[in-house]
Amino acid sequence: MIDVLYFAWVRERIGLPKERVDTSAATVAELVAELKAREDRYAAAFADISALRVAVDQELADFDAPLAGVREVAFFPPMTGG
Amino acid sequence: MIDVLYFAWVRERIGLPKERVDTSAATVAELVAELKAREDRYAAAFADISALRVAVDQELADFDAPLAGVREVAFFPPMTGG
Amino acid sequence: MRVRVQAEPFDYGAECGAFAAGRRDAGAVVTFAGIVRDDGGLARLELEHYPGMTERALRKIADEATRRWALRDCLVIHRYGPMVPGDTIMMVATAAPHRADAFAAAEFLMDYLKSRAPFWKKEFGADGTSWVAARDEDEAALGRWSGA
Amino acid sequence: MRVRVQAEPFDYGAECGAFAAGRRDAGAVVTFAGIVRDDGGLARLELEHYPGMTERALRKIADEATRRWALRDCLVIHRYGPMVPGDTIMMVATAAPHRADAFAAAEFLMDYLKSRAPFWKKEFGADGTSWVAARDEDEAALGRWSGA
Repeated sequence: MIDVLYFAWVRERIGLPKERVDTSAATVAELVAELKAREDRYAAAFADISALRVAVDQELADFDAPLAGVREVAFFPPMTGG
Repeated sequence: MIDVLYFAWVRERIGLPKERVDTSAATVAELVAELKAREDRYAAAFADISALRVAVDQELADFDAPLAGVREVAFFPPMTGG
Repeated sequence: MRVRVQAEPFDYGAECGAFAAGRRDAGAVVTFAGIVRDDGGLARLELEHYPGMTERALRKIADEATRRWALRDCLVIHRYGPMVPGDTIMMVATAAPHRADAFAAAEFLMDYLKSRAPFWKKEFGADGTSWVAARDEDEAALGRWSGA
Repeated sequence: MRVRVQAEPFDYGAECGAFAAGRRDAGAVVTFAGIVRDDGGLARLELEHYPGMTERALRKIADEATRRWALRDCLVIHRYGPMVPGDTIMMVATAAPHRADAFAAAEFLMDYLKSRAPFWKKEFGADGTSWVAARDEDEAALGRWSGA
């Protein structure tokens, strides 16, 4: 089980900020593929991966990052702080 | 007549902050030569021109700057503000 | 080295004064304040963040600045939540013996914080609402630190 | 664009706060404070200046910064007279729509002010008194602005 978090327009498009996902995906990319297959709103949110960033256990990561032992994955658009 | 001002160690070496000088020097360099010829303390203060800066009417200038119409000349070491 | 992430407003002037007060070890203090700018019709801004990761990311950026430059101290404060034009969103402050280090570290903090700390701005204006897009210049700005 | 040359202490925090307060036209404020640093045995400092020329030189530098960058405002305060370690000697502040301009202008102001405004520091320490020598790095720092 992995906590999956969504922020900004990803959160709005999917319609929730957080969910627990029962997955055997080996990488972030595989998790994305599973989520996209679920429903249109997920497919819409993940349509353009290049417009998204991912954090694994609260550290920025690549989409090919492994998920073994990971507790938390977050998806969001490029950051706009400051 | 020109007001000649001295700052920092130039002032200390010459022993006064300001004096009126009756001169017909055409340039700053000629004024320096006149002053150096006066007394040892002037010769000491102006011994190394490369260690000095000059302002003519309160604007930084070169030693070959003309003195025609000038009211005020100041000599001082490189500045250390900030 | 201090990092604060908060919803509450903070007093930029008071923070600058406290940061600089009584330093005898640092000749140079640089501060930056980010202010909500109204370029035409912005009513308010909502700043979303990622609790937990935000603090980690800011601390990591501040640690990196401390490692790269001879800093005596550094401070980052970043707000989240609703804000209106004129509000202070965030600030950084750096203290170093010489000004080159204080300036470079402050710019580094800002460049990284802009593109690597998990904050997202949503604007509410006359034309509706929109998520602020990341600027290419902000991503490009990171490049200048890779050689240091 | 404001320039102040004064013997009296000023409140850096209060100046920062007032400078940034209520801006809706500038998203970025940068400030710099120069503080008397005690690197071993400095008892006090005497800052001499050239009344009249000092204000002209600072105003000229501030005008040049305003000409080069998209500044909404800029402030320079510089003290003269006796100071002790920990005292704030001077400050600059810049406000601009974007941070690159605010940072560049503040660094430009500092670089020029260091080497082109008529101030001289005399240190009084355990080893006697001495005039602070200009640093080659400070003169060299001006070079980076000649292409801009």
